[in-house]
Amino acid sequence: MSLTLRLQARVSSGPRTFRLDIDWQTSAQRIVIHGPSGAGKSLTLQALAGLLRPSAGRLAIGDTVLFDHTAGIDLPARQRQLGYVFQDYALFPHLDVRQNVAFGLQPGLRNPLRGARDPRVEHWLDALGLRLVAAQAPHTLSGGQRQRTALARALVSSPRALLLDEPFSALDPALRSRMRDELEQLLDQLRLPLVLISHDAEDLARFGEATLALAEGTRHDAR
Amino acid sequence: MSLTLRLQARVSSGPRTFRLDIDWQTSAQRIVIHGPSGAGKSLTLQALAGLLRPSAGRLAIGDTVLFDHTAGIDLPARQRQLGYVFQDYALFPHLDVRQNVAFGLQPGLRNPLRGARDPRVEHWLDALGLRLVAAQAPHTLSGGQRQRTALARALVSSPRALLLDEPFSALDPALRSRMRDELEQLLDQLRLPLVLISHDAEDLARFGEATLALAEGTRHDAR
Amino acid sequence: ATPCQAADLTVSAAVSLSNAFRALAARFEAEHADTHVLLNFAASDALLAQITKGAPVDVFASADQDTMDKAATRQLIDPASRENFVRNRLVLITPLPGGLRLKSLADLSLPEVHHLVMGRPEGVPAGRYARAALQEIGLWPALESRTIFAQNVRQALDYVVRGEVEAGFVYATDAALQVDRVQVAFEVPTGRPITYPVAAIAGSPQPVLARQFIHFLASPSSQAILAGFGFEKP
Amino acid sequence: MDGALFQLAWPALTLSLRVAAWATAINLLLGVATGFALARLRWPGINLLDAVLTLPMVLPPTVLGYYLLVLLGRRGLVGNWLAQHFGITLIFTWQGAVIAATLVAFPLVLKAARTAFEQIDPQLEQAGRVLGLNEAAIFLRISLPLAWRGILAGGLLAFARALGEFGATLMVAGSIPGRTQTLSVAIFEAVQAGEDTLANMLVLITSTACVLILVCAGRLAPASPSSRRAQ
Amino acid sequence: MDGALFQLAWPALTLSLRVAAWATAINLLLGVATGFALARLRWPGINLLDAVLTLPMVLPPTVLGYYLLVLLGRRGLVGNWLAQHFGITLIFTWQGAVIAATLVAFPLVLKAARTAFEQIDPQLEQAGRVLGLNEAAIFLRISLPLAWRGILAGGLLAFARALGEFGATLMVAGSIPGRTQTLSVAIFEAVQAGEDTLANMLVLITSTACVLILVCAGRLAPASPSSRRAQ
Ligand SMILES: Nc1ncnc2c1ncn2[C@@H]1O[C@H](COP(=O)(O)OP(=O)(O)OP(=O)(O)O)[C@@H](O)[C@H]1O
Ligand SMILES: Nc1ncnc2c1ncn2[C@@H]1O[C@H](COP(=O)(O)OP(=O)(O)OP(=O)(O)O)[C@@H](O)[C@H]1O
Ligand SMILES: [Mg+2]
Ligand SMILES: [Mg+2]
Repeated sequence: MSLTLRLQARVSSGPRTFRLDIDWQTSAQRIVIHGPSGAGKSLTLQALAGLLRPSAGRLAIGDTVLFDHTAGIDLPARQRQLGYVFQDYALFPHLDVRQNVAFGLQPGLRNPLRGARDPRVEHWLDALGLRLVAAQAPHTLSGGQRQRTALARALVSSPRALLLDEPFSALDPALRSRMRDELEQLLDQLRLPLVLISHDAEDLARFGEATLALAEGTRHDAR
Repeated sequence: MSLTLRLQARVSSGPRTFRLDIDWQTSAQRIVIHGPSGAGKSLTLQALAGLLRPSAGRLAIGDTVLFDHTAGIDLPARQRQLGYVFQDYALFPHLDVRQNVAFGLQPGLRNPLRGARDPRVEHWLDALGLRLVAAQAPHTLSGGQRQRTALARALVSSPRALLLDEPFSALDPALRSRMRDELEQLLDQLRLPLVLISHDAEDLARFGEATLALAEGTRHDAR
Repeated sequence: ATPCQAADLTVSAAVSLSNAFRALAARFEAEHADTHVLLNFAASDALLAQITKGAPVDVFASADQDTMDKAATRQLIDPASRENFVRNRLVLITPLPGGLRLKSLADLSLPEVHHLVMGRPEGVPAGRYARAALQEIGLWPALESRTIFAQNVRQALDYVVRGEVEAGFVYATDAALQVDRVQVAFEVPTGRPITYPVAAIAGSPQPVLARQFIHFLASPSSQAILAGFGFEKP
Repeated sequence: MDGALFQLAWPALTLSLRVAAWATAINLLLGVATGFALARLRWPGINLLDAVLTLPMVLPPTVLGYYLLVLLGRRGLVGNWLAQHFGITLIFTWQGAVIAATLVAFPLVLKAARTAFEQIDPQLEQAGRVLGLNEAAIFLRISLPLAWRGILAGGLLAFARALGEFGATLMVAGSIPGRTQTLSVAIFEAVQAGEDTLANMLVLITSTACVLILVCAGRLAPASPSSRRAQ
Repeated sequence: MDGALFQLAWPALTLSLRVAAWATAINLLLGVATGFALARLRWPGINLLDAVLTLPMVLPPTVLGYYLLVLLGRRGLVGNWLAQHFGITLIFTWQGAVIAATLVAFPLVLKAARTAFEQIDPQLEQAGRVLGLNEAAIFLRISLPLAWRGILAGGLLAFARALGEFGATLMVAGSIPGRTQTLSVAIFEAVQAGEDTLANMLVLITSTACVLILVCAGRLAPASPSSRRAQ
């Protein structure tokens, strides 16, 4: 693919305003964004997902223009077809693990039923080791189980690209490397583009076909 | 110190029941608990903090008996004087970062005022790089900033011991190593006992005077 | 709680008297310096309930004899002070414009009269009088099913004003409030005259002033004011 | 219960329940829609609008009933139009009682719904958008279930209020025994007529019915899942 | 506003506001305490208790007023005791009106508070315990601020309801202009006396005052912080 990441945006809270100003382009298929805490990594991903509207710039993944200020294009989040793992998971508290994972498969007006089984859902529950907790509510999950549920929910609906915000941070090393394998296999199979935020050297080595280093809201130093 | 960790407990959610059954004792001052996701690490820490009541067993840190089923002792959480970083932070959404950090210093009926400055609070805001976001509400923080705020809140009120649940997982490597130094210095200064949950080899090496490996709710293999 | 001052006189009166009594109270205060008349208006039975439960009332003016009789039975009033101070008439009214032309109670059984309204006989004196009048001539069984029972005369009047019913029983004083929108078809004969009693409350701390107020109601100037609101001499 | 009481109370009770149920159902629809709009729209005058919509609570029901009569009556604006075009009369019918009860109880559901929708973590709705849901689906699959507990609490209050409503009802629907006489009206009349025993019996019946229904309906909301954090 | 109207409306307005303010304040205290207890206690009968406490909504206010009269009157159980021991009479006083309005509006705050307390993430209260706070401090520093928006919504409804209350008030406090005649009672009387213009004017005054107060009071709740997630 090619990723065009040109954006200016600002968020403010009380006295403080944080400015994001990035101009970067790559033809890589797998991209890792890294940088110190508070650099603006998550905000960048939110802009890509359509949850933060830049004040100017252009965002594109492959041939799909997600946002173009001058052309007046701003694809709504629901049409971007991206698999997004939020840094704090954003699991639906009123649904159990299985329903959370199945959520995006069913675009209609009704939530997946509590007992319903979909082979795609069951596949990912198994792959991510969630079978045992499939009927539990999110607030009864361990940290790592929450993270894996969020990952499964993003992966299951065959998105156009994956946006993962530190998706392995709460996992133990063994599980983490299993998840990496699982993810890589999926990317190879479906030729999915990936934008990954991670602090982990291993992730950088494995998925960082191109890397973007951010600091204080702007591009710092491409490794 | 010495840590006595003998407990049986169970939590259930719908069809599933998870059992915790640990019998371990150590005279080490710094302990790291590790093990796969869902092993019961966080529940163990909750039992130590007084948030999960075991059905049997004995918990003690140094000379202080926190819980003893046969002796009928169950020190309430607020009298245990422990510094606890929750895995998902549990920041107070109605208070800004500075107020969150100052929260435990003031045991009375009123929350710290928005503008109030306490040297101990300011020290930790600086040490953890939170000065810039001190007046922000938790929901406007980045993941790493949230984690550091939770850490500062636990450290500031000179607890009897520290219970940290993956306290560096959302931090970039540079920050993480600075935080480790900061933590070690504090432990040395105040001779604070530490119970740390971490998946990070570096943490294990640095703080794992003794380590407890958990799997499926029970002691697995002491490294 | 503020204790009643020496010159406070609390008068509980039926709502239908409110306009007239406001004017009267002002006159009474003018004639009796240092006296302050506190008026309390509600439905007669609500007033009776209040007095029964010990409300600090000095004078009670009811819209019907039954309520006052109950007060007398319960020994709440000073029986010697009881007087009838006005008389009212029951009338049948129809809406304006375009109301039916009814000449007698018998016309109420015409098919054009889909609904008629009266006060609920169990609670509203005007309704009792109306029902008695219909029972007298044997029409009540036929008319009962088309009758709407209002909670008070005012509500009955409203239904006629709005044309929701073809006819209604109200007092002449009520009909006078809406001369443009209702017409009085005829006066309804009632067995005994409709008179309003007033009495001093037993054990009132103001027995003298209470008596004075009751006498004042009977004075020609007061009767003139009452006549201005459509009431007649008892 | 002796025969006479039963004959009076039974139709009044069923009518009361029917009126209150309809009023609650209508208010749930209207209140949820309006509450959601107030919670999400960012207009400057939104709080003013909210306050104005609370006014039915402030006016004495009798007065409200009087205004309703002016509006819905045969010569009223709406009433006239309804009668001419559809041949519908509302005055002296139980449907009229439903309208009165609905109006009186509306602010209860509105406020509860608005507050409940405002408490929802916006990130959850965003997660739904990213997963491809349109706004209608987000509302039905995320916002409404998460707000449901709060809305239900308002709905139960509205039900109770509708059951107890009599000032406006009396004005609009009249008090025709067996047709438009609700339990509340019957109680009021019994008290007015000084029939204390009858009044007490009727109060007992209303209270029992209401408590039963509130307790049962209270179970319609899941105890905790939606009320607890998930992250 | 002409002189006569002003003379009637001004004391009625100030009295109404005083009564409603007191009733709301008392209800906030009682409702928050009871609501918190209902939200936290795990008794099996708790929903039954909740439903019973909702009953003041179900009974027609006049009937409620009648029962209050029976209880608080000079010859009533409580009234007699108060009169004998403290020389206090409540009938025909504005304090009596406060009691009536408080009773009528109580369920509104109760339900709102219970729902708001139930929505709180229990982990936040646990965090407070670990930080050394006792239960009173947890309540004041964590639970109450987090529930405040919901409670306030209930409080505003209660204020509106207390302002509009006239059935029970009329029974207990009577309708003495300048002393116990609230605006609602005055409106009711004006409608009864056929003085439609006066009634409309009074309705306008009440509505304006109420909207003003609701809009201002609505600002007492922070817009978002406490209503948004933090984790
Ligand atoms: N809604 C908001 N209002 C104000 N400031 C915000 C808001 N959201 C984020 N910020 C600020 O923007 C900055 C960048 O946030 P972001 O979440 O993108 O950081 P990050 O690079 O993902 O850091 P981390 O690694 O800690 O997750 C932070 O300093 C944060 O405080
Ligand atoms: N309230 C609860 N109800 C039911 N099950 C629970 C509850 N809390 C935790 N569990 C289960 O207990 C097990 C242990 O949870 P715990 O949070 O201690 O795991 P952990 O070792 O901390 O894992 P992680 O590294 O993923 O955080 C998990 O399988 C979890 O699903
Ligand atoms: Mg981030
Ligand atoms: Mg854990």
